[in-house]
Amino acid sequence: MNVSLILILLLVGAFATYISGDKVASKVALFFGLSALGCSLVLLNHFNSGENISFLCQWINQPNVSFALKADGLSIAMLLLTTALTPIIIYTSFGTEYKNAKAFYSLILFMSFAMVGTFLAADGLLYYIFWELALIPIYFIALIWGNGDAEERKKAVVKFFIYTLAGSLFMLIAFIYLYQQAGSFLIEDLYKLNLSATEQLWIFLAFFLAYAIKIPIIPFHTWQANVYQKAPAVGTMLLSGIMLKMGLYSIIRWQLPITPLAAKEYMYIFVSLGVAGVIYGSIVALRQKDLKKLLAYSSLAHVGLIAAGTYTLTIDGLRGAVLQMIAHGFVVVGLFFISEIIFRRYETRTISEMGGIRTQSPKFASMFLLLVLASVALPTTFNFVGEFTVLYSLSQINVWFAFLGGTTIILGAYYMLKMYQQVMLGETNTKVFADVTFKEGFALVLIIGVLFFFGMYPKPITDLITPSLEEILKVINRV
Amino acid sequence: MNTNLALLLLLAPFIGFLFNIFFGKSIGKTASGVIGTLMIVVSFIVTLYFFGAITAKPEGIHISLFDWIQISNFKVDFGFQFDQLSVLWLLFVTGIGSLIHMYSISYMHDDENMHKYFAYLNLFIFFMITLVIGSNLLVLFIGWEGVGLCSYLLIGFWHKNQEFNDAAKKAFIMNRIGDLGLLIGIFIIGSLFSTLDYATLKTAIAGATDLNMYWISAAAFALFIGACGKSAQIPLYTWLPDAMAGPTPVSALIHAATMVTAGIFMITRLNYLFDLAPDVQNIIAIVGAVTSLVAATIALVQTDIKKVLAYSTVSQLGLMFLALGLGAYEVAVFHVITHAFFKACLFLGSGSVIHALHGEQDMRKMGGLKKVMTITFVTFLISSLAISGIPPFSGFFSKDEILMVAFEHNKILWFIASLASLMTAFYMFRLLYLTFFKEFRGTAEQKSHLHESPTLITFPLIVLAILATLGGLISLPTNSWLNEYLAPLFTKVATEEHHFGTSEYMLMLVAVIGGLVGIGIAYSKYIKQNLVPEEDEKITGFAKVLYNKYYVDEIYDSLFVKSINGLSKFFRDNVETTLSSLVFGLGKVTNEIGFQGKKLQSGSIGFYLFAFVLGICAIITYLFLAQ
Amino acid sequence: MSTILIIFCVLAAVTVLTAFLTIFSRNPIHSALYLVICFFSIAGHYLLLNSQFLAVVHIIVYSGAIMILFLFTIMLMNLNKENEVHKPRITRLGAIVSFCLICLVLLAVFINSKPIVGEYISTGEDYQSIKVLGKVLLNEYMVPFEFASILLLVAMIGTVLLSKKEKTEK
Amino acid sequence: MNNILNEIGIENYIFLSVILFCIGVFGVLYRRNAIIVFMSIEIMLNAVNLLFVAFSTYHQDAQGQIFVFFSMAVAAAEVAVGLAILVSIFRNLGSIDINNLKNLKG
Repeated sequence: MNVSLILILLLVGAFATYISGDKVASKVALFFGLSALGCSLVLLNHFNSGENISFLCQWINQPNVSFALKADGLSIAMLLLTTALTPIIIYTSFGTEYKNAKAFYSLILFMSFAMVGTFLAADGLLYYIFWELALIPIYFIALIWGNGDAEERKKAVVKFFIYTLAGSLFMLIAFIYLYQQAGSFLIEDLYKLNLSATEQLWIFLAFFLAYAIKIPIIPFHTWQANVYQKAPAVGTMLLSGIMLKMGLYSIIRWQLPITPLAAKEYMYIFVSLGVAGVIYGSIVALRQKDLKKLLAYSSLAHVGLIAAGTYTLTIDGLRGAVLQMIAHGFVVVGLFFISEIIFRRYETRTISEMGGIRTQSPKFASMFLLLVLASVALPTTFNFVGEFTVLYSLSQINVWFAFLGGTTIILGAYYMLKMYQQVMLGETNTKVFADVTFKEGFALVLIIGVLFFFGMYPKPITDLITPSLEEILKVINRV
Repeated sequence: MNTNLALLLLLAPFIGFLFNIFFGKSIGKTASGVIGTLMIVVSFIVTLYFFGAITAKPEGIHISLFDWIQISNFKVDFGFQFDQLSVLWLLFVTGIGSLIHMYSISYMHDDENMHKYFAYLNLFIFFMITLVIGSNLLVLFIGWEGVGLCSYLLIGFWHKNQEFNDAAKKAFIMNRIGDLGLLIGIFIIGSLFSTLDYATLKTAIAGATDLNMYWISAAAFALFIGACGKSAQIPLYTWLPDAMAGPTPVSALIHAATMVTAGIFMITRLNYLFDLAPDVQNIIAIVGAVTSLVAATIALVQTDIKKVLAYSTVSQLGLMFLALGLGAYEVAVFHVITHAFFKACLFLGSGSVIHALHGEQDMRKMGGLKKVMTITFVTFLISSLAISGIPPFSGFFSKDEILMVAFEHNKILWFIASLASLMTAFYMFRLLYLTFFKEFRGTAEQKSHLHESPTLITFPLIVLAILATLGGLISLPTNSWLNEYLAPLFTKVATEEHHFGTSEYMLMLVAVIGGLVGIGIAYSKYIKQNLVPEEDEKITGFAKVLYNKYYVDEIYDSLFVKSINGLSKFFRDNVETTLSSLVFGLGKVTNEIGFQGKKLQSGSIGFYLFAFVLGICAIITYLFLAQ
Repeated sequence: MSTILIIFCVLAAVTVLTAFLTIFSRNPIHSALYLVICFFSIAGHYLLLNSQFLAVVHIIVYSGAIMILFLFTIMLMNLNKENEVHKPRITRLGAIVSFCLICLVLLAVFINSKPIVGEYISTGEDYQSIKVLGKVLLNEYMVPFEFASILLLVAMIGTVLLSKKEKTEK
Repeated sequence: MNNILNEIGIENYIFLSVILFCIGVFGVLYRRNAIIVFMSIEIMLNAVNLLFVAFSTYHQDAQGQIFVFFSMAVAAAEVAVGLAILVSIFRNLGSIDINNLKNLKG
């Protein structure tokens, strides 16, 4: 039993969903999403018992490309994040009718497939293929099922597509160069390379461009808010919940170990960029009129912090970043789902048109508040564990980084509570707001449950990822 | 056994919270209130057990539940530590908490969301207990943020009113500014000592030979910022008066007796750290003294009964910080305890008044309640005497000790503190006279409804008044039980035995006279001259500045809130669009290049041939001549 | 100056001159005729180089077949009028500049890689009689030779197809 | 005449064929009449052929001449097809001015 099973399962799921027809497509997709989750849990079990669940076979002889899927703790953690969020995301869409549902759900599963592939791939070219493959479904999801004016949507989505694609091409160049040096795309061989400082810098920058656009790190974030706003809720969740984690994961897996010299030399610059993203994102989020845009900027702030954590090159930074990635994935999916729930009832995402919802729907208000609190990293939520660890690592570099990055807990509280106040509180709204349905509530409770459980007891995840992160850190510190 | 009991202590309020959240509405208001109260009483009883256990075992009890967060150079476990300090705090948190819960059953009975109120209150107690019994700084931080959250929830309890929501938000954010300081302090301590555990930290500091004083001072200062946020010191005090938007029992519990003392708790907890940073201690002392004076001056002219009490709280907290800064931790703790008694009593008394007047909080519309609300009046009087530092009430002892310590260290600080306590006596009695004496100034309709509050409200008042009277006994100047009890906590030998000479008695006398003078001025103004504070518009001169709280809110607003919002607008409208157009600009450049390049493809064969020939020339030159 | 060199110089002068005239003549017929002379002079060069067979083939193919083809085409199109519009001055200037440029470049290249003439020693071996050429062509270059015939066949078919009038003009 | 190159020198042939080639290039660029352009191409081809033969003699190797044969075959085919194309262009457009041929415009 090895990890390729999940890839096959998701791919088969995507086809099966497409064949099954519009009526049952959502259920079929959910079934396959859940079975992928089950499968990854089984794999986790196998992994914990010390079994080798990696997969390796030669794919193309010339150039030397292997179909290599490596499963270490880090990959499995990201795999679990993806396979756990996919069914949740599919489940959240049950309240909304989508045209041509079979294609829609099929694309979701296909995207999940590509993202899982990205997290598992241990061969540069294979990884690159999965990386680009993930872009295609989200492009169609956002373009076809998105909301708002079709022309504007097209503009935003195409910008996103070309922008990320252009960034990735630099990564491809870097891989080609690395291949010339190493004669193989296998990650172990790339780790072994001894590149000069200049080479490393260029490769580092090429990788950085790809990742900075994907994550996004300022100033490469301009696609984000618009696409989040235009994409359908499911698309936004996929994008923010999982896809941007691809970039962060890749920093840890590919960029840092391959170019450690450059990473060390220019650490301050990149940590500063991340921290600047925290402040900038938070401040811009303050004055957003659109709920989804606000959440987009809050996401920008959070991933900025995560990126800063990864670039510290300390075990705390990496571990905190991974923890925060997982936590942020859940929280952001929950928050976008909240905005979708409001949209289902009020047909609007403009914050000023909301207000006074809490009196009408106490359950919804409580869940929303819990998610807001998780987002501002209240202790006992998973986000706190991540954020604390990341901030601690920043303080190890320089206390001022921790201070500046830490402004997120002030500014984050400011914009989130302001938003909560404007959306939920105040005089009872004249428009009726039905409280959450069972399905909606169930999805939210699941997310909240995960956040609080791991907030109190993050040990399983920490134990899972730490050995592999230490391994990577060893590679980084080889020079 | 201890573990289970500790869990019971901690989880009883949490269960109350869950129960009230999920079933509170269906079981009815009284039942949800009773359950909420009972849970706190359970915690109180368990606390009594621990009090006994600690008395028998002075070195404290450590309980570790599980590993929580792992950091490279240390692990943070989720553990508890019971020692003299935490038990002391637990006692009054759960004790006063129970009383206030009881009080709330009656006070909040008209509110439709009473079950939520009790849920939040229980949650608050849960977090407060976490804060107090945590065995390391991070568990303290859970409680620290948690109480901030509950404070947010309870200040904004009437969430239909956006002003209340603003106040709640402000409280949360200002607290978070402090929290950042605390976090940074935690980071520094973590990297310096590789532990966040109090006990380990203490031994590490005691055993260390070459400490990095610079970073220790930095850590102490950062922690102090955290304390400032939670305990409403300059410059982060403005949230506390606004927090009075919440229900009055909440103000009594959270914003007077318990949560705001968390900063003092934390500094006392880490006394061994602060002892190493005398500069920071000086800052603490000065900030405390200045806060106490500034808040007292503002309180002089306020007309909202709760605002007066709020500023008085800030002022008293300032005195406690003064004591902390001077290294007299046990004195600060002593004042925390007595202050909890009399300030809770005052707030609850004011709540009783407000309850009777159906929500009226303006003192100018009160008066003459003495006859109707006897119990409230008597308890209020006792507490006012206590806060004014009149013997033999508890406040006298604690305040006097602070003044004495201040006098020993620095005469200026002593003078400021004395001035503040003089003012305290004045504004408290101004409050008392305006509220309870003379004729009723409200509407006739209100007058017809005036009544003494029910037993559920008066009982806590009586208990607290008794405590406010007798609380001083725990630390008499000559024979201090408290100091002995707390002694194991402190590395420094507790302040050298006071050999009570004439100077000490003189000081005491001065303090008492000061208090009496304050009361006297209030008496002459509001009883003899029968003055009533003027309407808002008529206030002029310095009084206006005071009435508007030195315009600090406005200054903060324009300095921070406006600027950050302006920055946000600038970023949103300018920077974002510029960045966006830069990216689009790249696209446009590509487009333009393509467009221009298209012109080359003119279709003219002659032109192609030229290009061809030139190209060949170039290639040949490169291949054969360039080398 | 030996006779051979004189002959060479004369031939070369004729070649270059007629080539120029080919290009500068207004009338295409004249151009074609000059080109014929040019080809003859090149055949003369071949003779000078002692490759008689090639010279003969050259005359047959170029001066005979190709030039006749040209002439027929010109006459077919009735192009013997001097109706050509002058190219714009810039084009002519460009053409001259390119001419100079490519001249310069090519000459530079050849001068750079000039072989050492002194090494030329005639071995007297027969390498260009019809017999030898035939052997080489039909042994070593058998396959290309056949391909050349296929090429010619294809060209023939193509030409026929291209010049056939399309029927779909109704 | 076996020692012809001793007297003339290979350089002269090189110069000659370079000049001839350049004249061809010049013709291609200079003229708009497609027929003349074709002729210029023939001149270029011949310039190359000449060089082949000269070097064939220089190396005393028949291969150069063989190549000339092939290039002649190709030239013949090219001219045949090219002229056929010209004829059909002329039929359609009524002129063989290459400036009229702008279908390649992008």
